[in-house]
Amino acid sequence: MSRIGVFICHCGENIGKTVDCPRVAESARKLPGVVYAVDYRYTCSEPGQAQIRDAIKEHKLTGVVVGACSPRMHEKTFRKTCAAAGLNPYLCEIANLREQCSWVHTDREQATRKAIDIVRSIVARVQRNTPLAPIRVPLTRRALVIGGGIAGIQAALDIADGGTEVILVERTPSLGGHMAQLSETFPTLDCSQCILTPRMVEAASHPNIRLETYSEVEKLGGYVGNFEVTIRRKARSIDPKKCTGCGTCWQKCPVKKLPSEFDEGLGLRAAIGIPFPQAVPNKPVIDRANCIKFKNGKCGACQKLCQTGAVDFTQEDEIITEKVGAIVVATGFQVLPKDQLPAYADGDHPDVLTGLQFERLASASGPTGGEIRRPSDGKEPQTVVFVQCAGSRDREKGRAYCSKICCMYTAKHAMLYRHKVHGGRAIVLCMDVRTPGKGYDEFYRRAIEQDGVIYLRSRAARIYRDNGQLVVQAADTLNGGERLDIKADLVVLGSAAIPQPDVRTLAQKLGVGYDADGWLSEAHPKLRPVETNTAGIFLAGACQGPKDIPDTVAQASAAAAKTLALFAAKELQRDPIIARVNRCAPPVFSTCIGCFTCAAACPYKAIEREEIRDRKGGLIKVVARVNESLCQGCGTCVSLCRSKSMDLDGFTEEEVFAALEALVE
Amino acid sequence: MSGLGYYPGCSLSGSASEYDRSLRAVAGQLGVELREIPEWVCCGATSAHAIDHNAALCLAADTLAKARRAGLTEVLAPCAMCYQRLAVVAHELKQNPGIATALDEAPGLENIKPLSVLAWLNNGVSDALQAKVTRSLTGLKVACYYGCLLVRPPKITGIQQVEAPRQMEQLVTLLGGQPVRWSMATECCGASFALSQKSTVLRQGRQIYDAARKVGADVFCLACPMCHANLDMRQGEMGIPAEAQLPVIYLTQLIGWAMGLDATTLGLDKHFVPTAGAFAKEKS
Amino acid sequence: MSEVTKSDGFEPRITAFVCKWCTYAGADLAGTSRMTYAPNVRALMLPCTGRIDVSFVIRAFLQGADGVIVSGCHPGDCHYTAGNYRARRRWILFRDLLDTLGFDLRRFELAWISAAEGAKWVKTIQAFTDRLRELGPYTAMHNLADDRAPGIAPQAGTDVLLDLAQAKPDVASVDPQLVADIAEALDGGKLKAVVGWMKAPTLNRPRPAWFATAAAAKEMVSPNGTGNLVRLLKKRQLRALLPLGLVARACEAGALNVLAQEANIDPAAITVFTVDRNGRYLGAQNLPADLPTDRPVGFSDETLKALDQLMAKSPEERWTFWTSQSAKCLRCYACRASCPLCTCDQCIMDKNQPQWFPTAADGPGNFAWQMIRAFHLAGRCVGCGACHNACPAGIPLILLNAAMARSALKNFDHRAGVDPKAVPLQSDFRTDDKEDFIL
Amino acid sequence: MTTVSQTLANLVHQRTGTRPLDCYQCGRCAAGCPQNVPGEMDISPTRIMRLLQGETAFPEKAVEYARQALTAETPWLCAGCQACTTRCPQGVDIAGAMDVLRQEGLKRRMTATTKRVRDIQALHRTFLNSALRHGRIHELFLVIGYKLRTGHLFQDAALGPAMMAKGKLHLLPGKSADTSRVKTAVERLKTP
Repeated sequence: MSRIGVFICHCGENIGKTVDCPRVAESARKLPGVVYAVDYRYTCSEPGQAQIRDAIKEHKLTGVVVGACSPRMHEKTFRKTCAAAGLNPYLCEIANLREQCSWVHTDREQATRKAIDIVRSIVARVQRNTPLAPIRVPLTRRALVIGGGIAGIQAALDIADGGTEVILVERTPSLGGHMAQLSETFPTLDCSQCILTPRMVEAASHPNIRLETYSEVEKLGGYVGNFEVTIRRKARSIDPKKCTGCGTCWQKCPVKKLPSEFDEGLGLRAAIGIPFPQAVPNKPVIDRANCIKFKNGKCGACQKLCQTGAVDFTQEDEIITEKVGAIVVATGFQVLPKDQLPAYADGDHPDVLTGLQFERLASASGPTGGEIRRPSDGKEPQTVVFVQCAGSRDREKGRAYCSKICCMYTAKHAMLYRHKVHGGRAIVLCMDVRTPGKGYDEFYRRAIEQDGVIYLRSRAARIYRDNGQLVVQAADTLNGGERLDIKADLVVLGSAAIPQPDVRTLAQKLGVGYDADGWLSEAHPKLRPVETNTAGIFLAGACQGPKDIPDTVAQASAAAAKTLALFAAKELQRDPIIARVNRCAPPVFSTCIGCFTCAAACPYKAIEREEIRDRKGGLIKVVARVNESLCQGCGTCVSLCRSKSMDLDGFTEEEVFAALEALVE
Repeated sequence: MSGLGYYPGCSLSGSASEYDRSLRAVAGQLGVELREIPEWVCCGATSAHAIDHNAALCLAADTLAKARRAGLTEVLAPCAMCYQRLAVVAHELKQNPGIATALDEAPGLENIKPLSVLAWLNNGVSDALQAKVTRSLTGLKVACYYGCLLVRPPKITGIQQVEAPRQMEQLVTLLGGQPVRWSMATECCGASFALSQKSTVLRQGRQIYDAARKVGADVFCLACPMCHANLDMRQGEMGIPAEAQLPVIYLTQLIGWAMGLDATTLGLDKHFVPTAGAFAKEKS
Repeated sequence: MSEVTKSDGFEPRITAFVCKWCTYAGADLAGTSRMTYAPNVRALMLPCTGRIDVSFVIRAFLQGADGVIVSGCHPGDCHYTAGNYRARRRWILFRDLLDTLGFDLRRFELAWISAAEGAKWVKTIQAFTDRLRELGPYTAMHNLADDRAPGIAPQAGTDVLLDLAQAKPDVASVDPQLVADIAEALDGGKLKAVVGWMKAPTLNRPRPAWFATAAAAKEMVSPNGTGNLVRLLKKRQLRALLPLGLVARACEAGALNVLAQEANIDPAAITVFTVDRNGRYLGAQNLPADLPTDRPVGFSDETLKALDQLMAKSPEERWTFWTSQSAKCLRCYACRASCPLCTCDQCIMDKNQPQWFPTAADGPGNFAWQMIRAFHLAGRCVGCGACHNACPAGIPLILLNAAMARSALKNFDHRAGVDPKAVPLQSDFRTDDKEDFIL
Repeated sequence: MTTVSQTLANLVHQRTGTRPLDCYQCGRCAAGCPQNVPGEMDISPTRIMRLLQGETAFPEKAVEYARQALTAETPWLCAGCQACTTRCPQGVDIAGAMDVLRQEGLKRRMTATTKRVRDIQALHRTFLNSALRHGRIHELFLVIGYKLRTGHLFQDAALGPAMMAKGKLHLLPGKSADTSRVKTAVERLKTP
């Protein structure tokens, strides 16, 4: 027989004024299973708590009901009180007599009757409660960072500095990401590579960081604290241990006229080589699709000329698996390819550049050495039109969202152009200029006031070729919408930031959500901006949404802090409100028939297959099993289970039934 | 097979009779039976929708209803304006079943599918067409002029490549012609302003002409009677000397010529700007 | 009841099931903002609307609630990502079931109430209480709940007449090609047994049987019996005889697809000998078995017509019809036993910890059973009518199943038994699932 | 003064399914409009959209904004080429809105009254009357009707004979078609 204690709190006047607390306590005392019931002025005060502790010991209570404020207020307090007196905290329940009774009703008689009903219901429930213990999960203190751009580099460095081992996976041959491609950075105009490359080198040489460049995540298993990741190391065709990065191979490679990805197609590269001079690691990769040796077996010049014998045409992809406890996803973004904007010179004009192409054009390390020359004929453009919102804020044909970074980089582009071509005309077509950020608006104003950039409030309707001349159709919306057809020598698009084209595949591998556009979803837009809905996986940088460098770095550090906080615990502990599949004596084992209706509905993929076998290993039946580490305790599976073989600790069928039944006197 | 519904519309029965003739000739070559919708009425373009919303809807819906009664499910409307009006009303019928009700029509009228000449030639019969080409247009530089309503708006026409359509170019290439890349392919010709606001038509027409001329086009190819009228009849008024004028040829005429049909059958003699020169160049 | 009945008028008893993260917090906010509302509601907190079972609602009504409200986070705001989307599907189906039964839908309220919407909680509860005060006690339900006398005959003049007799087919001869194919498969050792039909020993009726040899297969008759052969797969003896063949009409093929969908059978271990509705043999195939898709699988035109007839009646008439029908129920569970898809080892009706519904053949017990049965088959039932034909009391059970299938088709474009790879109807959701009743 | 029972913006929404309120004034319609050039439209399409927004946003000025939109020449000079509708990033059917402005302008007897607008209206009226009466348009009759309405008797005088010579203009009307159902339907739709 259970021995329940009931403690009715007056909360000063808050409950006592509307609810007759002594009468509630008295009626509780008469309930079956209740051995002690009392009302008190402030149960949450120290003497009030002492009263509970004393009663637990004195009356050997097997359950406690506190009639007080909302459980959202003091459930934790009272459960701690019970634990201090040796009662399992999950045997304490709160009857909400304040927020949902005394405060919302005025008639004392009716409120008191409602309070009596609530207490009766909770008393019945507590009698069915079972002791629960927090779930403990072991932990691998090792992190995986996916993506070697500035976000991944920053996160890896911060985690490594915190004393934890990090594996940094990058799918291209070098660290650096988009930031390595940029010319100068707003709002300070410092050179991007100058501030980035030291960090790349630092990451490569950090004792706690292991680089896996030219590698991709293939598969992810496990759960928070205990992930198992499969990584594919793509064949470089170079033995990195032997290679010294001398550069002979790419200087001698006969295939030299391939469009350089790093230069966004504006420059050329060889079939072997590093993407850019400061690449980390400084080890080349053979582009097998274009290498003559791989195409027809001839050539092999690089191998013949390599003094250390590092070139290995027979190398194959390698698959490795690693155990990690947390993951930071920092896979970044792309800019919208111009062929997706056919209204702008059919999307294929050489003198219409994406924002990233202009970065390469303006970069001192770029194909023109930083001189502004138009790709079609190498001439210096005298009029450059910068077209903002190229693909952004266009819900009909593009993307509805604002790409956030374009206003600033366009101001920077126009400014750089004016610095380099003094007599040139820079016209920016914009809708609204969005410059929230430290020093950002000042930067944009400077473009106009000091550098003479012309801003025209218009969206370009169309860009067309007129006998070799580019014409941008615009209208001055601040001047009644008068049409202006601007003859341009070069057009630079404020290209939209878009998610990596294959991000959905990665997200599905990781079990991370993404929105309709393909940006990875944070767990809560305000309060949990770096977590994902999958415990132990965090987000950094533009994979979550367009971001500039300061925001990216801040989020990367935040993700690192989250990772280190996770690793600070000895082991992981979780609230034991989780679902369970029942077990019973053989030959039944469980009433579960393994229909997996539950598994299909579980948002956390927490339901697994369990095979029950006899001693000889013969299969008896297949049932569902809940992975304690993954289950978050929503209970959707319980409702879907037709045989009710599934139950939810803390909200069991018995508990709910008892609470419901006891509502009727 | 029930044959293809055919809606010539007013222009093809009048000033654009050569479009009608050449289209029928081409269809005949392709073995496609055209079944003219009995008692078809004017689609209302371009005036009805401008001044009377309901009249515009009812006129076009009535034609769809007549097509259905004749047992037709697809209606080829060669005139770009007719096509667009029919497509608009087919779209509108989905949202607003009241139109069918007002016409005492059973629901489901929206399932009658209007077909543009481009959709017909590109999807249905392009293989058959290639087989019939006997006279290649080698060397003929063609400015494919879509105008407005053949492709726009994409919600109605279902054509996604609305800024840089290539369907007509594909057909011209199929015939051995050489489509040029030019800037005015989907710009407006001024449409019905030919009568009421002529300055528009002359200005737009001149721009279109200049753009085609600059890239070295020999002829215009198009599929809209209004565009044809504006470009073919008024090059003189645009101030273009006779020797520099560009022939304006219907897509079906071009196809018919490539199939070996003679100029009279195709109505090539009915144009203001003489067409013989263009084809003479091709012959040599 | 007496506790809340005031002398000056009727005070309804309202049970609320609310989620912890949104509505419970919203109700708390109403308190901290010192708003006031009628004291009739008693709220039970659950972690998520996904946890709120139809049993809770049925039980609340059977134990005397005059109204029940279910409330949780707005779509898109679920603390657990999508529990509320699945709940929404559940309530769309369940309300259609209640409607079929002639339940008074004004007494079952649903609302999305966020943690910030204290005012919406107050408004919703107050409006619901006012409506129930107007409606008065839910006498029809209370009468049913109090009806502890089993086996009441239908009250004269209250029964709705439906053209829906139980089928009683005669034995017919079988397509010889079917027998030949089966004999070949058995002889060649490709299959260990084939489930089909033979003549019942004493009656001129087809009876399910399984054939393990080519010789035995000569006894096979045309597959036009009233049961569903797939039911036999519940038998352990038969499960030991894989790989297995099965003579399948559309409903059997559909049921096999559902079993495959629920991991109940290994599709590779089953060969389906498909026959059309005239008994013509169409050939052997593996799962997924092809099915007609023009209407809810298997339901006959007569069934759908009878359902239309029923739904044309007023809710009160439907209620009277179903309560009188359900009163005839003997709780023999022939419906359960004959159903190919009632696959649970332990039925929830036999579970006694807790015991949600009476096990006795009384008013509330019978009614709850029929609701639970229909609901557990929602999105699964292939309309074979085995339950209907098996019922010794002649209750038109198929109508409830057909109502659920129609709801699944109308609301979710879902057809049971079509795609073994599909996510089960109630496990699945779409963010744009449509309903027009949730506040 | 006209009593406005329904805003123009609402009518546009009803007839096109898109809302002028969605417009964010980017100017793309104005930039690509062939008629938004000096000497043609008096108000840019972008500004027309803004007027329709103002009509809803500022009820105290609704009548004035509606008047400005209706009495502009712009709707009448719109060629209906659909470039604006096609390119609008917010999916507003601007060309459809121009239709609504023309239709409402005539209904409320509130349109621009310049000569060229009257010419354009005359053509539309002649055309629609002809279509509804005969079922099909006979081009010569259309031209004659238009000329009689406007008094432009000698415009394009040389073109007519030339067209006739090419067989492009027929003296006799072709077949006509029955439009009684259409006319009934239009009447029915008028009074919902």
